[in-house]
Amino acid sequence: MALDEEAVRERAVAFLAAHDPAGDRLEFLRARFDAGLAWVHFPEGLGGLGAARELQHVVEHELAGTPQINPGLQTIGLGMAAPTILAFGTDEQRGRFLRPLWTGEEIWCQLFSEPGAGSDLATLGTRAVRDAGEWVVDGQKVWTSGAHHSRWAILVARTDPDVPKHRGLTYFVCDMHAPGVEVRPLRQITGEAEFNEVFLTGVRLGDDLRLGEIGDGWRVAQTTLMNERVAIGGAPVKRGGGMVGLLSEVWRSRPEARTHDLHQRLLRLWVEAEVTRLAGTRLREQLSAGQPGPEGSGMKLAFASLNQALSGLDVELRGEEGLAYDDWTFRRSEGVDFVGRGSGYRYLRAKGNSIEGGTSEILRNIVAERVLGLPSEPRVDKDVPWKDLPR
Amino acid sequence: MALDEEAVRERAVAFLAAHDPAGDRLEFLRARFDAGLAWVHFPEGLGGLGAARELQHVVEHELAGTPQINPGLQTIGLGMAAPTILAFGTDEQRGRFLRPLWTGEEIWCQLFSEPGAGSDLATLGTRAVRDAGEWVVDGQKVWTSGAHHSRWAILVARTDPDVPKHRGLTYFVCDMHAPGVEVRPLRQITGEAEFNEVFLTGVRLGDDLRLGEIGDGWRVAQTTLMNERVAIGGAPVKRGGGMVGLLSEVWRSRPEARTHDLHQRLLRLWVEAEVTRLAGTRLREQLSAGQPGPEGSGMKLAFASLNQALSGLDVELRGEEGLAYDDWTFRRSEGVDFVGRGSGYRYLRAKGNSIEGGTSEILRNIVAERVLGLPSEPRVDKDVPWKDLPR
Amino acid sequence: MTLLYTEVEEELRASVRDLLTDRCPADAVLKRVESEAPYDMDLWKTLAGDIGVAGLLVPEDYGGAGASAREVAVVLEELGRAVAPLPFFTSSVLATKALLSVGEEDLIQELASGEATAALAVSLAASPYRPLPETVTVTDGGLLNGEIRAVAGADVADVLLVPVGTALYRVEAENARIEVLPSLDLTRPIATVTFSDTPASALGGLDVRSVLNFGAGLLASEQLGVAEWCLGTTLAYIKERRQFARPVGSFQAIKHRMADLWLDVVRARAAARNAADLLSPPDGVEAAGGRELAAAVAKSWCSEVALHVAEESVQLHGGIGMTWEHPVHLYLKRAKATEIALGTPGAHREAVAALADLPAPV
Amino acid sequence: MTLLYTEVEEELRASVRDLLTDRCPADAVLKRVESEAPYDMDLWKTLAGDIGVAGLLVPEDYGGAGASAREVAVVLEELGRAVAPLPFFTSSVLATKALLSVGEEDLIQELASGEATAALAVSLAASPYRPLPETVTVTDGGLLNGEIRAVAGADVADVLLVPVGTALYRVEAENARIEVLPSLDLTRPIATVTFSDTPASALGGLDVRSVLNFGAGLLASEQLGVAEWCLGTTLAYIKERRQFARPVGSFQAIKHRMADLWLDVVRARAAARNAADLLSPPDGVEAAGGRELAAAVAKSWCSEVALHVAEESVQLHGGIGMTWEHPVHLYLKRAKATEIALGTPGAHREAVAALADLPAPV
Repeated sequence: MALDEEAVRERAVAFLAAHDPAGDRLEFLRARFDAGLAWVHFPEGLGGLGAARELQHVVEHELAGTPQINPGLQTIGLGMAAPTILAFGTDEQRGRFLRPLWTGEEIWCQLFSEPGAGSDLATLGTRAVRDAGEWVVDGQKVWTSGAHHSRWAILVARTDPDVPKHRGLTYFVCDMHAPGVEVRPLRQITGEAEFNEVFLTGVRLGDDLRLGEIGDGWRVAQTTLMNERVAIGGAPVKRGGGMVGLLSEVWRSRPEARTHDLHQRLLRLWVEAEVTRLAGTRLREQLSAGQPGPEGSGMKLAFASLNQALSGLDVELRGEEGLAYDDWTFRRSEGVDFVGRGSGYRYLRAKGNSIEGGTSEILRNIVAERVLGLPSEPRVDKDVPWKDLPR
Repeated sequence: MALDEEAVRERAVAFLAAHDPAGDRLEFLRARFDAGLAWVHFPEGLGGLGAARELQHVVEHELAGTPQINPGLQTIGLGMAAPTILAFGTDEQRGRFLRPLWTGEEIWCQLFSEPGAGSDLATLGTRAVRDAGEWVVDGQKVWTSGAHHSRWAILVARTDPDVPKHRGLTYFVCDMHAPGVEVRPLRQITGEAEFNEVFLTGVRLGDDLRLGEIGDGWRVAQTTLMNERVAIGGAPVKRGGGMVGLLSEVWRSRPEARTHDLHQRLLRLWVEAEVTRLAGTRLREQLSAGQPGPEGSGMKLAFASLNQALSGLDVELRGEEGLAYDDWTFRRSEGVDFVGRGSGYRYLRAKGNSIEGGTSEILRNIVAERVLGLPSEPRVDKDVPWKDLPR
Repeated sequence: MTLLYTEVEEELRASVRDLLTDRCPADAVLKRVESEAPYDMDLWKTLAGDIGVAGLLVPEDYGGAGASAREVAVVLEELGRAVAPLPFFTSSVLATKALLSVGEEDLIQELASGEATAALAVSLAASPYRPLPETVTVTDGGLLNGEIRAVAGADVADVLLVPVGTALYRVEAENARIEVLPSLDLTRPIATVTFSDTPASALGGLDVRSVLNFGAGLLASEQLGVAEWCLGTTLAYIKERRQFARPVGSFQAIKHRMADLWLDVVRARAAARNAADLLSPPDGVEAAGGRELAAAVAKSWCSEVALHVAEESVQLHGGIGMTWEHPVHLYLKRAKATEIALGTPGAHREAVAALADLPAPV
Repeated sequence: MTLLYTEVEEELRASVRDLLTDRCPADAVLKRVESEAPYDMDLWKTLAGDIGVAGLLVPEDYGGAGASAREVAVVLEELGRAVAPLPFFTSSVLATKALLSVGEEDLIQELASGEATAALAVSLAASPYRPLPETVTVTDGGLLNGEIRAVAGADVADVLLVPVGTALYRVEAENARIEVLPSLDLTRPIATVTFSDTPASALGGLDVRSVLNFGAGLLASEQLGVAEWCLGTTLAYIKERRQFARPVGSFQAIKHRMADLWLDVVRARAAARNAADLLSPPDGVEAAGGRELAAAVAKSWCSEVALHVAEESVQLHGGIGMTWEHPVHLYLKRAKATEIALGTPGAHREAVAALADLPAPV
């Protein structure tokens, strides 16, 4: 029988009694993992207690004020790599990777997208060829955040070009320190480089770095992507908060910039932000005991469209000030800064919200087919060997 | 060499000198047709002079104040049947049909649409089977305006179900007085019946009523439809006139109903109406010497969307009055009355603007493919015999 | 609070839906609206009495169910989904809410049981944010004179509740002149109510604004029901209807529009639920502003969504959607009429400006 | 009048386009905008002098081409299409129009020949419908003090034309402090211009509002050029780019969006042409109102269309559209900046309200 709330709390209290949070941070985190208090819904021995996911908050409550992991830097590891390793990894892989992933000793990145394979991820062309018990990987990946300080990557590569595209893929853990891995910052329209291009040239990976069966990479990747989308659409905000809150503050502070045109548009967006917030709350209520479903795609759609409209209105209402930009310097950044940067940055960066993590077009397809049950379009690529597809 | 402006004017002046416009109306119109002054770009002997189309205005100017035809009642005949008969009719057919068509002695209607074949007109199922030198027609047509007082109809029917759908159609002139033709008014959401359903049961048509070759009906119908769409999008209006003018008048007369929300929406629509008007003017300039092209589809798209938005705003701004409706009586009407009826009628009737004469969805396809050169979608029905198509 | 439906609410929904499916199918509504009796008062007796919806808002002490706005909202969703010609919104919501605030026990009991039906004699187009036009006066002898236009539910009411200034008056409907007009919404016709030296009894003081606000917040749930019917019916149609040898619903442009509509309806449901929840007791401290804001957000959003989905539904049905014979026009007309009812979307957004501190230009 | 392009206009367009294709391709612009010299003044000399665009608005008596706003508009379309970093709009349109109205012959001749470049020292965000902020003062001795922010073209101007009150002053640029800011629009950076006891000569009275109105009406043509480049480039990309083994442009949802964008651009072209036509002489009776209305309609419509098409262009390019390396972001930034420039769409619609007799609520 799974542990109940009280039992989980006891574990946390006992752990805290036995470990000094004022001591070495890393030691504390490793011990917390070993005590099963990293993610309670993971199995025992892998940082969890085999408890219900919702009970994590009990642990967080008891361990508030103790050393914490860095969710920003560890996003890909925690949100995408970990659930995939748990679902498809061997015991050895789970044992090897999950602990340093959670403590943050090893940072992870994602090698999925390619210049030639955007929405149509399954058409990707990075090759992995077997050679003497190892895999030799060649290709180019793109939109990889954190690649330059990552120890490991989750990687999907083509191992069989002679079968239809979804069937010839295999999922790997890629050693980012291996020879032949080259990381180059990719500059965005905001001026900065939040992502990278990663060039893989004759990169050799042991077969023990394969995750799941040969040719089963598409199915493995679905687990990863499903977890990504939930993360994007999911954060709770308070009424009038988030991006609409930023805009509302500007509005309140600049009576001279107000016009009826701007006012009417602001009011519409405020209402839309509010109903979107409520729908997010309702969705979280629905999911609280369940699994991520396709409805989350709708929230991401709404979020992208709202962010774009709000940030566009912000630049416009600032008028003269909106004609300036805070900083075009080409430099690396670790993520999106919607609060600390200027309105122009927000406007430009928000354009990516409808592209990254599934374009709005793909998400509408997903809603139409998986939520509404509408028939798919005629497909021309389902049964054609990958190597014969038109490019 | 074709007649020039001066020569056309001379003909008109000479005709007027020889015929008393105060005499019998029909005699006058017949004589005008015979003088080649009906439609000057038609060939001599068929109501025309073989002159340039633009010279028609010279005739209209000279014959202003004389008995006129009724363009409203004769819309289908003048706009759709006549150009098709001219393009595809035999000499006998042109000689038989064009004169009474133009004078209005014989009214025409159109038997194209079917309940099962809307946008996909080529899939229509009304059958025409050969029997002893005649054709026997069975099927059901819909959205036929003026069927109850029409003498003739243009009809597309399937003559060969064993070939792909576009290839098995034939175009006929249907005798609306023939036994087996039954006309029933079709009530619309406005309450009235502007259109009819027409049931064809064992209707016998002579082969001399066939227009164009057997199996060539789709190509013949394209001529008809191209002329229809130009007519729908094409009327010139003055700045601030038309539907936006009606709404502007209401706005000016009701200061108490004004809000900033309504005002901002009105201004946007006024601007859109104005740029649409200008685009129509520009298109007419482009076409003045040319032929109808696919660009006209864009004007119809814009016209439908504007009419719907304007009439919807009209009902809303009337508030309490918008909750009432002028008349739900089920009765026949001869056409659309955007001026004489109430705002609720306009709102409901405008919904048809994006359906009739090519839905907005089909028009967007046409613009995308024929104007912008975007590739067509994969087709599943091009090479399948009509009888084997899924329904 | 929860934005989900409780088990009790789902049971209530099931009973109402079963009854309406059985007794109020679309073709029956279509026939009825042009008959002498556009309202189905037999069905109303069953729904009000047997299922007990008429007394939902009424405390148990007064013979009601002692339920809350949440349950009322669920019933409204179902009535919207059926465009049912029934006086629930006018009698059991608006009139009952007004009576509850003046505490008119006997009449409340009659309404709760479904024995009598009442209508609040205000224009359906009245806004909660503007003073009512003062078109009715009271003589010294307590007689009413004047007229009120565009009153919904008056033609099937036994009793009219007439706000005059800050007071509420009771008039027996048989003593007033009630003239039904051809109405845009065929399933909830409006009437002009005229008083000429009509006897009336004063019931007490009424803040009619709060009743209208309550009604507007709940009307959002009816609009949600309208939108849901349109979305579901259109989905079913485009899965079935073929053009170019493919289901219309397999065309990507249509699919994307449906996905957007679905997203709008998902948010409408959350907004309507939130309003219903906040309009239910207990009235907390500082809850009034939150209630008004929730109602304004829900009514403005749901009005536009219901209308947009209904319009798209007509369009995606193609020609058949333009025919009288197909019921989708009833929903379009209901959606358009409720856009105007109890404050347009723009009026509610103006209220949002005040409640969310987003001041207008000066 | 005609809304079409005349043969002369098409020839002018061809010369400008040929030159820009050759000397101002997108990758060159991209490199240049972050260099020390964001403006290509060599190219400007060729365009201004050899093709003679700098003198289009200038009468032949003053050494110009004696052309009209129609030809200027054609040049602006092409410059918009290339997001060319050239001072045509700032010097040959705004500054020249201002000088023409004060009749400053020598300087006009210099500008017309391309020997000198000027800038009207007003904020690019200035609206033709509001008084300019009075941030500059004149001493009794004719010296200027104060600052003007967000001035476009100042950094490459030899001469600044400074409106103070109802008068126009001439300042040699070297005597003012001109500080370029990081600008949203990389291809037309803005600067803060500061005067401290700066010598200036008074040129005469100027109705700056009419200059800004003229500029706004013509900026619509530049926006049209931006929109056309974005539409054409996106079309080419989606015909080529494959996803799911089909060109992206064969997906119906994309096709329908492209059709709508095309329709918007078709109307933008008509609106921009109409404004250019009405802003050209002869100024008829009652033409002023018509001119202002045409400018307001064109600027409000074209601003929104250029921005919308640019935004859709980024979206439909997918990831590549988000990279610095692809030039589409230059167009997005130009479109966003010109939305704000010389009156936002909302400001121009407000003017439409007055000119078309559609009064605001009281």
